[in-house]
Amino acid sequence: MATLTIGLFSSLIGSMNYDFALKLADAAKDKGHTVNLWFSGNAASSPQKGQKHLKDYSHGEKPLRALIEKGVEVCTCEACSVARAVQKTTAIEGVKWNAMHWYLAKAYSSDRVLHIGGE
Amino acid sequence: MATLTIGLFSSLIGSMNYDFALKLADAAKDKGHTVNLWFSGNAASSPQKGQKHLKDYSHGEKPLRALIEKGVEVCTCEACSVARAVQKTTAIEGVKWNAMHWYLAKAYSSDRVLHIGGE
Amino acid sequence: MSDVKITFLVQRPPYKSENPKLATTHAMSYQVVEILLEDGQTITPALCYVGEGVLNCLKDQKAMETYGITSTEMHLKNCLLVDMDVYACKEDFDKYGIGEDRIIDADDMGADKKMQIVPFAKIQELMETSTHVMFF
Amino acid sequence: MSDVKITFLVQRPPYKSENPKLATTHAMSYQVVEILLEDGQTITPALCYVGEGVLNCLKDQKAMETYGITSTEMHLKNCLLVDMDVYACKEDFDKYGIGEDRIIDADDMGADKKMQIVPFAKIQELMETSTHVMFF
Amino acid sequence: MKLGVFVSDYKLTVDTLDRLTAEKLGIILVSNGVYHASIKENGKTSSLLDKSANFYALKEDLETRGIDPSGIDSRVKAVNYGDVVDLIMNDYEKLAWL
Amino acid sequence: MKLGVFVSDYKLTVDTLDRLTAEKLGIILVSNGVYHASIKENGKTSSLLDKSANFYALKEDLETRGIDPSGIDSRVKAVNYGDVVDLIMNDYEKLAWL
Repeated sequence: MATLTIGLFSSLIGSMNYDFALKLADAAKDKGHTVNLWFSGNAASSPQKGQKHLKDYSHGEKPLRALIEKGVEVCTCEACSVARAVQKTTAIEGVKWNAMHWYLAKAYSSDRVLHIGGE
Repeated sequence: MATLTIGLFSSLIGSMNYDFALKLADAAKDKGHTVNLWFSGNAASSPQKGQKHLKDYSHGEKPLRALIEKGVEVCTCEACSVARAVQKTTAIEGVKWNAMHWYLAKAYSSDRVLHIGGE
Repeated sequence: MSDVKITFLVQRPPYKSENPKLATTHAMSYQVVEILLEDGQTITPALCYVGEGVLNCLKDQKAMETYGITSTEMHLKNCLLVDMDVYACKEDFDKYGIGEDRIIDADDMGADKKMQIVPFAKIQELMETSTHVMFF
Repeated sequence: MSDVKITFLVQRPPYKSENPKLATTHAMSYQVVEILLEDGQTITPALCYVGEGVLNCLKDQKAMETYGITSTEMHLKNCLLVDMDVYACKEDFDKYGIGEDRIIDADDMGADKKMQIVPFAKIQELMETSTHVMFF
Repeated sequence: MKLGVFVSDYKLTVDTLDRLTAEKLGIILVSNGVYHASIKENGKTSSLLDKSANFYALKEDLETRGIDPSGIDSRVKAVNYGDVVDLIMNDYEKLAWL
Repeated sequence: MKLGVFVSDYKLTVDTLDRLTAEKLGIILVSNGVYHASIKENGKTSSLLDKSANFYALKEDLETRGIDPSGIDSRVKAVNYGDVVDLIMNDYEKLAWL
């Protein structure tokens, strides 16, 4: 079994890269791999708690909580988040807060890194 | 003097369309025009209060409050906002909450509509 | 009595950004806009698909099954169901080799309206006769 | 002792999206990553600009004066100041007619490093000898 | 129609601007659209500038990107935000954003 | 190198993929990248498929867009999320996203 780190820079709603990253993380975990997930850029607003699940919009909170429950390590870029008014106190529990070197350190010990930085 | 309605669909940080829309609204207001500003899509996460002003990131809260003070009418798409976990109770005061017909009604009575829907 | 026409022009494929979907929901809201207008004031939307935007019009989109979100197809069907005028550019369907059998309709929902497949010249004309245009 | 090389490849112009800037800040963080690693473990970033990405390298960016945000230029200068290897594709500077006089340096800040203007083949080689690549 | 088109990108993925016609066309270069006013590819100026239109480029967006407004293509007029408001209100009736 | 490239868009504004070389190249079509496996422009299949590479397209993203996975170009293999994980772990060492 191997380690995959996914870096995600896309917003919760819009491009569907967010949906992709969460589904890929889930599939990798189901196959027994270790998975890390890094949020930066517009993905850093996604740890905000209390997302209303409307059918017209992609939704991240429930699948993200499920991933954390399964043992996926999830971390958001603190500066990117607070610039978007996401606070630790109102963030989804279990999401780690750190700076960009967290991502690099995870990349160090990962067999594969998928950096989703398009747009 | 005339009326300009701007529809903005871009995120607070990233494309700089947000910065453009706020500066254009300000310039139009300074020239004595009536200005309306509609947030939908990813712009609908921008009314969240408590944005930390870091120099590395575009910042919207302060200029948005200044526009509202000046008499620019600002309204966010409620469904778009709540899907992104922005709640009325933690939103910037003075931003209106309504549905998409608000934008169409403003367009009805506007001399010009600039719909910034790219990306 | 005064009507304002708005052309909603969708130029981009679905799902890559939220905007093509938001074109349908914004156009749809003409249905309820009267509560914010005076008596006799109306808005008439024309929803137009051009360029890669015509890829929004492919039927059998399974976004609900795959990702749990309402498909652009369902939004478009709803537009037809409320008798909105929806146009798509014939030249672009031809360019992409998309035949009529692959294009969305809302027959199963009992809609009378069909998507209107028109030359680009018609869409140009709609822009000219509109008060405002919104490019998505 | 073990080093992991990461190539940060910037292919897009600045300001249109936040990503080209985030390439600089993520690469820069190699400076502090040791606190999360074991003794002797290091990361070596190579920051590379190709295609329209080379437009990030134009000097005199006045983003602070115009929009109140740190310019991509300032981020790039900081990278040079901490002795990071920054590469830009010669073929692309040539394509866009950008001469050396218009390319960012951090001489005013006392940096020893210069941006390294190299053929694409060198950037290809960097990707080949890296453990991971990140495309921005 | 009198149409003002905001071009906000350098590489455009949509071709709508090539297809539509307008009696009076204004092209306002903003964001990365301003590169059209300045960058030559293999010695050639952007083909966008060959269109029959009035061209403007936002000074603030040129300067942000390290481009001197005094050195842009002679067909393009550098304007500030206030000028853009006047163009919108006085010169063009319909507005589009690409 | 063994490089897996995720192509997530139909009209690409970057040309990096055309320039780089890899001993083993995998192109995984996701999001709007899946149109490359299905849409012909003026009767021609996407030139992306002319590259010397192994091609995959994500079933879920085909179906989302109304494209039947059984009808895509014969050079492209339809895969699901689990298959993508295996490709990542077994076939390609470095990964890029366009």
